[in-house]
Amino acid sequence: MSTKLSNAQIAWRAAQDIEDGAYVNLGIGFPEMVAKFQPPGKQAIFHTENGVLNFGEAPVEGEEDWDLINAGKKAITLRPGAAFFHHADSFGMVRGGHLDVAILGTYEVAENGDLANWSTGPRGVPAVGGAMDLVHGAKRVAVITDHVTKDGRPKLVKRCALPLTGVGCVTRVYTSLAVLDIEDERFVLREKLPTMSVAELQAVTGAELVLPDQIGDLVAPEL
Amino acid sequence: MSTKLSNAQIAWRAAQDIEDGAYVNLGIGFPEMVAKFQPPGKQAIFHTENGVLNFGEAPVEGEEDWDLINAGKKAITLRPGAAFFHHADSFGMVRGGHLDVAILGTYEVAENGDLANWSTGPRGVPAVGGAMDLVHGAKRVAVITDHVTKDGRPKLVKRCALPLTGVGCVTRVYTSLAVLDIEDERFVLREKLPTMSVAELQAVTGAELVLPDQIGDLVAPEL
Amino acid sequence: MDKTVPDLATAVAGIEDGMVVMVGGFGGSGAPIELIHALIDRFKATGSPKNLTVVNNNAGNGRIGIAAMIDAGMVGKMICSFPRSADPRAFTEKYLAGEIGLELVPQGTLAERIRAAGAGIPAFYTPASYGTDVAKGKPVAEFDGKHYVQERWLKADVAILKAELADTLGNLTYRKAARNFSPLMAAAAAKTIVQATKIVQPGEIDPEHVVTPGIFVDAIVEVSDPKQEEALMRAGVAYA
Amino acid sequence: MDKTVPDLATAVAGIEDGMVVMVGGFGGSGAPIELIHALIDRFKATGSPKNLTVVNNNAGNGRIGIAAMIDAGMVGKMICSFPRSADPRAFTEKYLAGEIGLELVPQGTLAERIRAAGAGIPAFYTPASYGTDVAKGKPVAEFDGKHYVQERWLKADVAILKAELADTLGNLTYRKAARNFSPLMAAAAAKTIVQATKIVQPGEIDPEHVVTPGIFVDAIVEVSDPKQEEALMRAGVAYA
Repeated sequence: MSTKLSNAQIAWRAAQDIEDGAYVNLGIGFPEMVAKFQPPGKQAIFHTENGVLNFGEAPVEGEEDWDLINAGKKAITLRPGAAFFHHADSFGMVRGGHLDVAILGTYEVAENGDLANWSTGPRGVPAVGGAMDLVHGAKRVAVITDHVTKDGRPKLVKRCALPLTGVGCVTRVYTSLAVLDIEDERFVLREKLPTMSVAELQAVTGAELVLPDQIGDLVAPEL
Repeated sequence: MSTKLSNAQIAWRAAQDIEDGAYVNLGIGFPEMVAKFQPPGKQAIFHTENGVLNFGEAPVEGEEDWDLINAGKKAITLRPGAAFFHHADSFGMVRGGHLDVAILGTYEVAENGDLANWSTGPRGVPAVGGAMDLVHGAKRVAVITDHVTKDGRPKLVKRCALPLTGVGCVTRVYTSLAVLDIEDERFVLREKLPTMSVAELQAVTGAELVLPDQIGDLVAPEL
Repeated sequence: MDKTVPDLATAVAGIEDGMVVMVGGFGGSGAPIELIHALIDRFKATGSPKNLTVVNNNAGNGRIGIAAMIDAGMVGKMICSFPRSADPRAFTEKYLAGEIGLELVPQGTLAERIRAAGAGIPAFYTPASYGTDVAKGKPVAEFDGKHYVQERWLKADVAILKAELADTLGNLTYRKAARNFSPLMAAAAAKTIVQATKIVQPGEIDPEHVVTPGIFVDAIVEVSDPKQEEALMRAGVAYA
Repeated sequence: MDKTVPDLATAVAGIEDGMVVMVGGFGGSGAPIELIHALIDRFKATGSPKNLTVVNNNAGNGRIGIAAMIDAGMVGKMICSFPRSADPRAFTEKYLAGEIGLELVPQGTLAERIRAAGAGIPAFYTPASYGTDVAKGKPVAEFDGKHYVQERWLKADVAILKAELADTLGNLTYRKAARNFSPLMAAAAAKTIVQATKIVQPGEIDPEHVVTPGIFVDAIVEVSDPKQEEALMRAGVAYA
């Protein structure tokens, strides 16, 4: 067994918590992988900010219709029972609390639920897209992320150092090492890799872990 | 010639000022008559608050479809090129300034453009409907009205005594005796019945008339 | 995820005492008569739901629909723009007797408040009602030299609506001007219950023609030959 | 009242220096390429319109469409949510050189500000961006214990849009996800100019299926085989 989950395995784990019939928005990039790992018999309905509900997989290469894309500007297909709508209606769905789950990537997430996933600082061209809306309104805002940065620094922190996307918005975090809920402005450990001790996990986490009586094993299939 | 215009003649006079292709909302009741008197070659497009654009005349009795009604809950028909939309979009058209003309009835209209057409006071069941929205946003808000009440009191006044529908919103008034613009919070006389002197008109008007160099004759066909 | 329910009684089973209930329709156009009457049946059988706050443009007509709810004594308050109709007796009697509450809202403001609730906009500014009695006590603000009234979103616990087509995922179309407030209410209510003239399979409504996407809909019941309120009223029908 | 105009040059003739121009589309989906290129042609021939403020979700891609407008030097400022794309060179170069302005707006706020302009709502509150750098300097307020940012409507002098069908009165449909911002922009602009793949007679679009009612549209030009921006970009096309 690996010492950490791959991105695909993190996405798989997040997918297991999505209920049948849930309305789900997956952030651009890594979170889009979640769609591939829905458990059998559970069929989520996917929303994309640019005005499509109930889209399916990418079309075969060469079969793209570039008027039918997702928020990441990738070509998509429709499932039966899809709907088109304009951008104000689409973000009404987001802000209005109609989505059951939004799953986003992140640079940092803080124990108070603050999220920083849109800007790594003042250099370059700033671009926010739909992130600042998506963090509000979904009944559950989950983050999927490696537990630490490429150079080993914690991504789960006491307070975000990078520019915020939203304040107190994240409710659950799926990482390469653990699953945590954010409750009362603290990280509550729900699952961890069975090969790792709590002390080891705490050492790579930038805020104190709350330890409930029961902590599950984080186990994902080889993918 | 009669000593005053009939309601039909007032409506006819108001209709003469509607441009070809204008988007027009006609208030419930008396203003609905305006639609009948469009000049040849000028075709307005009528809007009703409950979500229809480009409706036509009432259907033949017995042919009504009661899902196809106007704001006064009368059965209507569609013209080619009609559209349905929901109430928020419909009032977006109103408030957003997309209508060229709204023509409303009134209890009182004041020289400062204030309109009172929704309530005759605190007794009974109050009901406002779309009036408080319709007075805002149309490029031109016109009132059609008898010049005086049934018991002879002026309906054109210095300040409204009845509860207001909107503040400073009326731009033109068509009455049974005259046509007036409201400019700089004054009634400017544009046309009057040729049989009536300015002094006679002033005597039945509750605010001072501004008299430009040219005052036209208010003449309507027998209807 | 099939949202259809077997019958009207099941559809309205979750509506509880004291709830805010949005009812689709403008006059008789779009009024979900069968859902309303199923709710009256439940009240008559069980005494519940009572003390409802009902949101609708009007306040009932004749002796059917919302008027019959009022007559039955289920309604504590109306939120509407125009509590008059051809035959407004039901509301008028109770209102003048002080037995029913009224929040009067200009029609465009009513529509926009409901729309705001569905879209997660807690407050907005409108020119409508500025300077009038209806705006008394509301915050005002000036933008670009013009005055506006601040209005709040209007949410509901439940919406009961009439659609033309529904697929089993809850995507809806409406019939002509019966659309009116219903797409707004579908989004503004915590639970949206729809009677549809025909329920079809996903894919049978063109995605370009969906008016209310299924995300806003919780329960659908087929009423294949729905009654039209205005037609009932003109025929002198009383539901009692 | 036929709103059709004979050609693209006529359609864009009224766009003047310094105007705020909304451009439909989200990435390449819905981008009115032929109208944009007609505007570039006019600028190259006459030096006008210049110093435009362009409103779009993005800030151009490759060497076509809005990117080609930026390269041509017609754009003084972008108002957008995501000024990045597969190939954002045109904007990036000018932005880093301080030669073009940027107002960065969260995507849902951008949509709602445009919608508010069309609907006569001068300001509204949204949770988006509260507590972030993007909200700095904006009024905030608390409603029901939660914090919100006040945002203003966003109007334009002109909108240039791509539709699928248009009738001669200006009623529009769109194609798939190419709908995106266009119905909002149609209502928010003082003048709305549309390229439609097909122009039909009034009555040929079902009133139930109209997405943008003609009241929001001023001029329509038929472009029967419109180019798709993403396809052009992937083919490496440059408009110069």
